[in-house]
Amino acid sequence: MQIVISEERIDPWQTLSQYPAPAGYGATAIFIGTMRDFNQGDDVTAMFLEHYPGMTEKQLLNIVTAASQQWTFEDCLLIHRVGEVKPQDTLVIVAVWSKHRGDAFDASRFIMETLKHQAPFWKRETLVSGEIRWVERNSNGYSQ
Amino acid sequence: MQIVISEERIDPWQTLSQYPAPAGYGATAIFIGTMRDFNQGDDVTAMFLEHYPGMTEKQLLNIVTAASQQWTFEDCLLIHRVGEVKPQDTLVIVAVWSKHRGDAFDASRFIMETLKHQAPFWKRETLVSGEIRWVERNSNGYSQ
Amino acid sequence: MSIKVRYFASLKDQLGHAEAELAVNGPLSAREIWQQLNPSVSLPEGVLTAINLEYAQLDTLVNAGDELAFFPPVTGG
Amino acid sequence: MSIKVRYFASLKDQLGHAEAELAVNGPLSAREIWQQLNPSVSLPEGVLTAINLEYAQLDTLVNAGDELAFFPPVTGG
Repeated sequence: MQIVISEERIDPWQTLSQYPAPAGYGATAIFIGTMRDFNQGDDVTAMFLEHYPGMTEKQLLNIVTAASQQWTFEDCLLIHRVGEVKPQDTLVIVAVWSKHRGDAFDASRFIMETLKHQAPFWKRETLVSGEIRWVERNSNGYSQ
Repeated sequence: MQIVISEERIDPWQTLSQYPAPAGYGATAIFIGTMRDFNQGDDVTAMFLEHYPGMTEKQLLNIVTAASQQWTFEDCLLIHRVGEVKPQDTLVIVAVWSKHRGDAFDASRFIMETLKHQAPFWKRETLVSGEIRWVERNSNGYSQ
Repeated sequence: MSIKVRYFASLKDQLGHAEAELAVNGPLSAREIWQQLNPSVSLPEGVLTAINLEYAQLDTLVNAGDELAFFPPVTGG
Repeated sequence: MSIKVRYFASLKDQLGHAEAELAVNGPLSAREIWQQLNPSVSLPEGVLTAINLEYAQLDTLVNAGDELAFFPPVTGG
């Protein structure tokens, strides 16, 4: 299991190709969150991802541990970007390797949803107008 | 949208890195099915994936179309391997790009589950003992 | 006029061939076609059928020129 | 003996600083600490709080030596 807070740009495919897959898996479920250049009706040119060093790592570990108590999986990789990001940059990767597909699907989604509501990250957007604003709240990804 | 039946080995990361991502997406949900060397208590050394050419393509298109009527997504890539495969080979890739994560999660899982029960593929395993057997039935990935 | 019939996977192995042709004068159900082609083999439980590449029922009528397929539960993915 | 207090994101911008120290004689609730440090700023609705890197309630008691944080709803991912 690996949990990474990255200040550098993330190439998701290179990262995944270099990650040592565990033995005995048959299913891999991956979620990748990518910065869009549009939010709440406005063009966004850049974003800053603030976080709470120390608490972030602890909460991400809590989340993956909770998932591992609910589902059976062989391995999990969780990477989250922080700092200055640009549209098209990868913000988050969750990858879960399991024997059975139901576990990989359920665990990856649980990790992503719980991260969205518990991990101490905050997005500050720079709009094309020059305005800078904090994103106020994450939506619920189950009910969309 | 791209639907591919592949007789060649699939490198999932290279395939995904080369796929042109659609405009405006913020979420990518990917499922990768990989051949295991173990099934129903037996060591499996090789597998042959038979399919029904023509019907396979038609059914996969039906499935992706049904998903696109239920969820909103920007693009979908669906690749399925056929022919002789070996343990650790990629059997299937489903990737869905959407604006919102709920759509990508739901659509990719629906495509995978429906494929498992509707797409005309059949697995024939070769065991370490030399025995050859047809896999009889797919499990339900929602209830695992 | 005839119907082309195809068998897949374990069904093909069981019957020993992948294809058959049945000359017909009018529409027959998929079940009737199986019985005419394989009189000594009862239709396996859980068998699936497709007409012209789309799923069908065993009672669906098949016409001359159609392609009919019989196969076991699918196991892809 | 003191409690270290940290503010994040819009809360930090609103208060104009990221950290504060509060000297204490005994335990205080997170809410009381906010009120002592920011007497003219009412606690924003929906504010979250953590003690020693774990989520806590506004009524949870904070002890000298603890790290207390206040922040708005999280928006990562």
